[in-house]
Amino acid sequence: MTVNIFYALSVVAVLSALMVVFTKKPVNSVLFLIVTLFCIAGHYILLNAQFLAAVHVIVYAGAIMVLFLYVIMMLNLTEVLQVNKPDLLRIAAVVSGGILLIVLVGSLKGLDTVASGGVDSTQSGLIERLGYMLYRDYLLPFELSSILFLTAMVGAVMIAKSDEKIIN
Amino acid sequence: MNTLIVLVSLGVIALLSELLNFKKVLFPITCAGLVVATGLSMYDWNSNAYVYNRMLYIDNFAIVMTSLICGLSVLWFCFSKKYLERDTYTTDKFALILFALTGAAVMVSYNNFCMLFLGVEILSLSMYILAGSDKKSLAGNEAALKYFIIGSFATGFLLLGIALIYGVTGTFHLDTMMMYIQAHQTDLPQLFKVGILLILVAMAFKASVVPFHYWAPDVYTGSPTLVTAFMATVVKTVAIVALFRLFVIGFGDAYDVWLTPVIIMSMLTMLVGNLIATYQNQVKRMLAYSSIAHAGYLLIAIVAMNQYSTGAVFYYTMTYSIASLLAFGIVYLLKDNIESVGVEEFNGLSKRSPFLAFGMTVAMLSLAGIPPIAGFFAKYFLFSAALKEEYYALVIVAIIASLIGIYYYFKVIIAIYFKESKEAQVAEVNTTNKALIGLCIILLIGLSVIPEVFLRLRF
Amino acid sequence: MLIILLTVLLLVGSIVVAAGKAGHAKRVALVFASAGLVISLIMLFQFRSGAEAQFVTSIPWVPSLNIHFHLAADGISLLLVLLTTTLTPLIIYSSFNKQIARANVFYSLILFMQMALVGVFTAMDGFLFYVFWELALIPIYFICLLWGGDGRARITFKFFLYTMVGSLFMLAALIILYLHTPNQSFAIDQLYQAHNTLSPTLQHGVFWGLFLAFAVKMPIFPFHTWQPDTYTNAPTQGSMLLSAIMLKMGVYGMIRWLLPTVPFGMDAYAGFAAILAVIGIVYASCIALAQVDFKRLIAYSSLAHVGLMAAGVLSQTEHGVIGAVMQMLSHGIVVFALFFAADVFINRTGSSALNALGGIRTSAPLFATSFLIVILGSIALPLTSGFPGEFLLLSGIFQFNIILAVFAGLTVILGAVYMLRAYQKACLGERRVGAGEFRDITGVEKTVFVIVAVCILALGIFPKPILDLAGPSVRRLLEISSQ
Amino acid sequence: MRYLISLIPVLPLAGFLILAFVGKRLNKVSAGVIACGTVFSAFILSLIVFMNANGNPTFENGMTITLFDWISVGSFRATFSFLIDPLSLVFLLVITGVGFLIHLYSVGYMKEDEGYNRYFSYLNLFIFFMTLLVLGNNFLLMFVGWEGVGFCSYLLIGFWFKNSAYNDAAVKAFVMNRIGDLGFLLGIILIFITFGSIEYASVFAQAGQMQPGGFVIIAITLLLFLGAIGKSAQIPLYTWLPDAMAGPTPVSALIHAATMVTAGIYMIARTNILYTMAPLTLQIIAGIGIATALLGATIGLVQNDIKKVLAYSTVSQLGLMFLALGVGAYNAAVFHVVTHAFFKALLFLGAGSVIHALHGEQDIRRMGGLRKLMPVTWLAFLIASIAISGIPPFAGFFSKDEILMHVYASNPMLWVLAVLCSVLTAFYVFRLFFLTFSGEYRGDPATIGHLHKTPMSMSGPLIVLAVLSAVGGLIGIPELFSGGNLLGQFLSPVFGQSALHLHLPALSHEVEYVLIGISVVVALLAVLFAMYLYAYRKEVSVTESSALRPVHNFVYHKYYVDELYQTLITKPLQWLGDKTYRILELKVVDGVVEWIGRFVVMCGKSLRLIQNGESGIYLLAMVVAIIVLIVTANF
Amino acid sequence: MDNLAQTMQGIPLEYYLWLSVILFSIGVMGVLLRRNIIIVFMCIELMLNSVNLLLAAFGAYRDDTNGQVFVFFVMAVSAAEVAVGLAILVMIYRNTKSVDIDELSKLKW
Repeated sequence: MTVNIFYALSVVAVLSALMVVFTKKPVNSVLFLIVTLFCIAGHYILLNAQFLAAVHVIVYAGAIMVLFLYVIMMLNLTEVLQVNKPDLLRIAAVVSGGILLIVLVGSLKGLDTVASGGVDSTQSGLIERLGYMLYRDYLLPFELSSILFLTAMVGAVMIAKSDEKIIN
Repeated sequence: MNTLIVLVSLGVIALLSELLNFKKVLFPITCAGLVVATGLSMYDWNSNAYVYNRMLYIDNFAIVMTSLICGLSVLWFCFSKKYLERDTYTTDKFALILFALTGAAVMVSYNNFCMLFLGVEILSLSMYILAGSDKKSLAGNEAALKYFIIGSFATGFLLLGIALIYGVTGTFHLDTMMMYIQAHQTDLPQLFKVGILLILVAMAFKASVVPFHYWAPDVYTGSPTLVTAFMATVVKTVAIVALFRLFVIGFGDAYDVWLTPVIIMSMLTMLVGNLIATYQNQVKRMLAYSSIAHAGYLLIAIVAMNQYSTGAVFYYTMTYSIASLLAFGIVYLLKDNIESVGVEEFNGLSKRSPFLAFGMTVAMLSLAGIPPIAGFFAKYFLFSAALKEEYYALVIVAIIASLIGIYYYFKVIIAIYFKESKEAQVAEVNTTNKALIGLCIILLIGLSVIPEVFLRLRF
Repeated sequence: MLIILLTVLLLVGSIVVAAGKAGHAKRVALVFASAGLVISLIMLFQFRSGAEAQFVTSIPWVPSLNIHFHLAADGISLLLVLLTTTLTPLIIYSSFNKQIARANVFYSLILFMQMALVGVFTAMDGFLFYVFWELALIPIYFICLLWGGDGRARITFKFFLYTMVGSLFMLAALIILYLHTPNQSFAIDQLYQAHNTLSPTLQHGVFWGLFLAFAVKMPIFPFHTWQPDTYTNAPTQGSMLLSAIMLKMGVYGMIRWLLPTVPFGMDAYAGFAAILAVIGIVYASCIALAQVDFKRLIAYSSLAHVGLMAAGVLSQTEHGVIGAVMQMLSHGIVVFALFFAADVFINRTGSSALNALGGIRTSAPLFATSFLIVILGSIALPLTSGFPGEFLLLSGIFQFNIILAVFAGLTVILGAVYMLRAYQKACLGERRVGAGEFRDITGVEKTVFVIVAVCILALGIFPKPILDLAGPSVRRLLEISSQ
Repeated sequence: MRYLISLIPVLPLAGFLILAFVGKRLNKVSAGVIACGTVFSAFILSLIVFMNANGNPTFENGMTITLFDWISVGSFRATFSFLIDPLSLVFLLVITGVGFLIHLYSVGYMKEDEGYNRYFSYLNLFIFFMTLLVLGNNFLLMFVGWEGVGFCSYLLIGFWFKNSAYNDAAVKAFVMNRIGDLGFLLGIILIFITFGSIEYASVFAQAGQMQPGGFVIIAITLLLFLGAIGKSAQIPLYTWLPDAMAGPTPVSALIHAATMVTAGIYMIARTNILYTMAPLTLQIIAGIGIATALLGATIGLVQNDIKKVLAYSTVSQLGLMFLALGVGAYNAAVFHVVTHAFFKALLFLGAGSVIHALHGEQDIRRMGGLRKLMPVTWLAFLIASIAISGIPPFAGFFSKDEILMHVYASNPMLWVLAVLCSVLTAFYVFRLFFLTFSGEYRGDPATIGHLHKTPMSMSGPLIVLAVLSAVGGLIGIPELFSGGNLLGQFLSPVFGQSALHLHLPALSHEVEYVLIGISVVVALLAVLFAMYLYAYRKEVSVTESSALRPVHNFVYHKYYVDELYQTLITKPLQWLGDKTYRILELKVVDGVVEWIGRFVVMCGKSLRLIQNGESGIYLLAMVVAIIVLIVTANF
Repeated sequence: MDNLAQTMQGIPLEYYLWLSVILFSIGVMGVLLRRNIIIVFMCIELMLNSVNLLLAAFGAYRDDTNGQVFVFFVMAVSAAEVAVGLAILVMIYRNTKSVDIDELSKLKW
């Protein structure tokens, strides 16, 4: 059962990921990306990381993708049609993407060293453990990510603001 | 570790100063704060401690590097005071630089990939923004965009590498990883090797190592001169140190995997950087290629990885940064124009402003590695580190590259002293800047008199 | 202690002159340079004959790498210091007739260069040697760049880069030696022991690294192509510094830093290097035959002479090395005077092209006579300074390889051909129509020429003190190398 | 005594220094007095030394006076020391004696010249170096004098420096000498390497113990002989000597006839023991000597310049001396040096008077009939001509005879050639004599009216030399004529060691008489033939006869040797220099350097094109790099 | 709760690895292929997400929470990046009225 779900989610994820790359309109890309993201969320659930799945959906689908859509709408990019790169480059892009895939897959051996932990103690995805870890072991990164956001916020405001209206 | 707090607080203070209206005193506060941060970081000397749940490892090397970047930032701020206070967003720029420094401080003392990742991102985000901080400039826009796209692309690879390594070792801590490597020295899984290489790639990107350097010339050229200066000095230093740290306290024993690629990258970087620079007529772009080349030299220290290496990296980054800062500073003083500063701007500088001319000469000589300027000692330490480990081919390539390097550094010197200037106007320099340039010159010459002090720092 | 005093004095002089007014610069510079001469003369009198280095000053500089600020002088060093301190005041004095733009910088650079040269000749620490070596390059580069002739930027840059090629490889070679010393030290005695643990292959590498640096500096064929252009193009004082003193850095370097350090390297390649040097002699002499510009002629003759010195040093014989020392002094004086003569030509006629001269003897007998003495020194007529050196050099090379000596000996013939022909073209024959009267030398020029002529003859007739001074040191170096 | 000996070279040096430094302020009289006085004093000193030396055993073995150490390195030691022994004394007397006479002669000859003081300073310097050459007690000091006289010769040949041809001749002389000097120098080095010393005493002592004919000794002697070839104008380095006639005539007399050019003979005589040990070298010397003698004599037959004839005569006579050396007759060679100095100097001085009188005319075709106008010169010239022709009892007869004897003893074929040479000599000298003095004047009548008078200072030396030429042979009258051969006995200590090894075959008196008879008769015949041909000629055509024209031309142009050297050596050298510079230096050696530079810049230029500004390309390149990295690391 | 147990029995870890790598490669391909800056951004997001998935899978199969915690930070970073990136995009659009990545290739050589 779950295996089938896995396959289904994977197929959809890959297909819609491809559509992200290949659709002409940016809006469609965004929508396909959202589909992919949902599929990934599904995988998280399969992996017993429900909290992660929830956060994932909220952050990505709820925030990031909305941001994308917002920008597209704001700049009125819906009508912008795809301008293709030169054919040679496009072929090169696809080929190198493919080769990268092959190379990575081919070289990703040695998974046997990954210990398959006890099947019973599947507690890793629980909120309790997550929270405990995040606020104790990962306190510093956690705080630092606030700096990160502060940076992004200050920066985004500074850059995206239109200067014309501001006269000191 | 207290340094981090100080830096963050300074950033926040900078943001608050806009609201609370003490923008005027922000500059002294920042400088003072940075000095305090330097002092605080020195306070932990010889502690060699893991802090914050082994997120950071404060060894002496981390401490001196933290102090170095704080010190460099003070110099940078002094050079940039006018630039920062010139138009709007003064406080934002202060804050961004200070946050970037926070990221930098993390990157030089991380013990956990999480910290590396966050540090890189904080630093990079600030830089993306600062690169485009001159919003009207198309070059600036392009620089910001290129930097951003290529940077986040590299981040993807960094993450993939981290993930793969995590998959094999089950940890993000470097020290644990080291134990893992020691235990599996002979049979490292391929997954792990690929992970190391991908992280190497991502860090090489940050340090603008060939063949992942493409962004650097364009971004350096497009960004405002002083932002470029910051990138070429603090950011470059931090990237190299982060890479160095990765191999010193993390993957050192897995040298089978990374040694050959790093050697080849080092050679390529030195050669390509210097070669392309010979043909540049824009000073900023030339310095960009020069900074690429210097990354190549620094990789030699990683390759050699012996008792000389840490000292060599520290001394090299210090002298390189001071010289670069001086060069960029003079370029800025001469012509505050981000689009292009041709070498011909320096024509006849020796007559227009002997002081600037002398400063630029010292900077160029230092970058070219000509005694008795400190840059030479830096190169010397690197070469001796590599020769100690018998990397003769590497040293020969480095020598050839240095010779090529002399070619373009001297192009500037020749312009300064030999070419006639079209405009006869005297280049005015105010006292503060004079003092600053003087300080840099003294540092560059002084450091060569007392390299002992720095070698004594046992890391 | 005296050496330190000397270097500090010159450094201070350099700063004082730079900071002072341009108008006073030459006098102040002359005072400092003369003071340097006095100090070195005191050194000469205090010197106790023997092989060991004296006037030792050794201050730890980078103790953790065993780098010392170690200055000392044995016989060879002392002689070269004397050469430097004698010629520099002369060089400064020789410019007294000239109006030099930005004179304070000019003389400051000369003094700085002198300081560096003294350092090169007295450094007893490999690293320090290298630093001084490079330090000497910078002022001369700027002297040539700022006060040179047309196309100087390109030419001086070529010179600089070429020299750097050599010196960077020398740096690498020195580091390799350093890493193989018993105590990881740059002290010269330690470096002399490095070969014990150095593999033959590595010794070959070190040999070429060091040789390249010295070969470029001297220069030895085929690393010489920077030289004629630079000599021709540099301001006269620059050419003097380059050829009279700086060139000796290469020969000196070979004697002190190449000969005793890598015995295997010497065994394997000294012959080959000597062949290069000898090829250079014949090659440069042939080219000198075809030169029409006097400065360029000096350049090529200098190339030939220095080839002989190099071959002598590479012969690793007592005669060869002492001959090289002797010849360094002689060549220093002679080539200085030759350039000064070229300067006289240029002052009078605006060019140093031989075809534009002729018949100078008629109106300037004093100059012609002095010039002839200088030329005799150059072609090593007995009883002039060139002869003892040349004889010993040939003897040394002969002991090393007879065929090489025969070819090296061609310099005796060819040197006479091109030098006398130059003399003939410049001074003899009829004065060229429309060339105007050639004023005889007076004042400064006369003084300089008299001093030079006296030196040339004195060294030729009484070379013994010099040979005695250099002898023990040379023997010691050869002993070390033959261990 | 020691001081006196040291003074011999010092006096001319002092003269030189005085003339060089204060020459400008001195008038011609005082300059002449200083110059002649110093040389005369030196001559007197030499005489005093000679008086003391005769029969004094310390002198016979050589007496050394050390002044100071010159060059000493390790075991190598070259001192400034003088050696007085019979050989050096003989030469010293000739040099200072003839030198003084020529100085005296010059006072008159150079009177009108503006470079009068300069001339005498050079001449004094020459005497200094010449005495140094013969006095030195080691090879290096001899070399000092050797090069020094060469240099003075350079100065004096080019004395009239405004004339380019003269300067060319001067340079040619110096350079050709230098070629020989290189051999000499290398020889000295080889001597040092072989014997560990360069002092005569020590070298000769060791050489006497050596195996004759060894490779090293042959090499040494050949190298030294190369020096002699250059200095003494032997084949193939003789061409400078005729050109050297560009100098003032007294200079030709002193340097290029009497003294300097015989330095080569001195050197070989001095090192006779070395040569004795190298029979092969001796044979080579004999061969070159006779070849040069014939060559010089034949060229001398057809030259028309009075000084050129004498110059080739000198070449020829020097060849004869080398022939003597080559057959081991060192004694005879030295003897001939002495007599040759007398009569050749006389010939030159006589020629000088003629030239002086005729306002610089040197072509004998435009002379003639001067006997009445210049009787003293005529007589002197006649005596000298007889002497050089080897007609008894004049000086040349005895010395030449001694040589011929030894040559015959060694190889009769050589003797035939030598006699042929002496016949030729007699012929060309008398051709010269008759064309100059007999018949009628053929030159510009204007000149003959204003003939320069020969002053006393010029005729005096002529007379003295004429006397010497006439009776000079008495110092070496051979046993045959119941003479004691004074010179031979005097010199015997010097050649004693060689004599032990050489074993010269002795000729019976009958054979000697026959040989002398033959040589004297053929010489007389030659004189008569010359008289018949030239004595009463009114016109002298350029060519002798049509049948002989090509041969004549060939000989007249000195066998085209100068041209040959020009094409084979000088031109190619010039060409080589030019091409080396233009092609090898500029295009190849420097070209490579420049090319490397350009290559680097080109690399920079093309490499930067990768950086084409498009992010897409950058990213693609990065991905490719990553792929390559992973692939190479894993597979 | 049994999801995981079942998954781990049925689906080898390799599958997740492959899936992540496929998504990552598609992301890379997209970045290389498209000229529209927004889509390039999205492709980068795709790359990051694929890594997230990999991290989560490793964490789960190792029964280690670290992996998931790391995913949170990656999310944070990608959110910040998107913010900055889009800000840059807006700025550029304002200046050039274009979102074509290749329009901006003035800085070169």
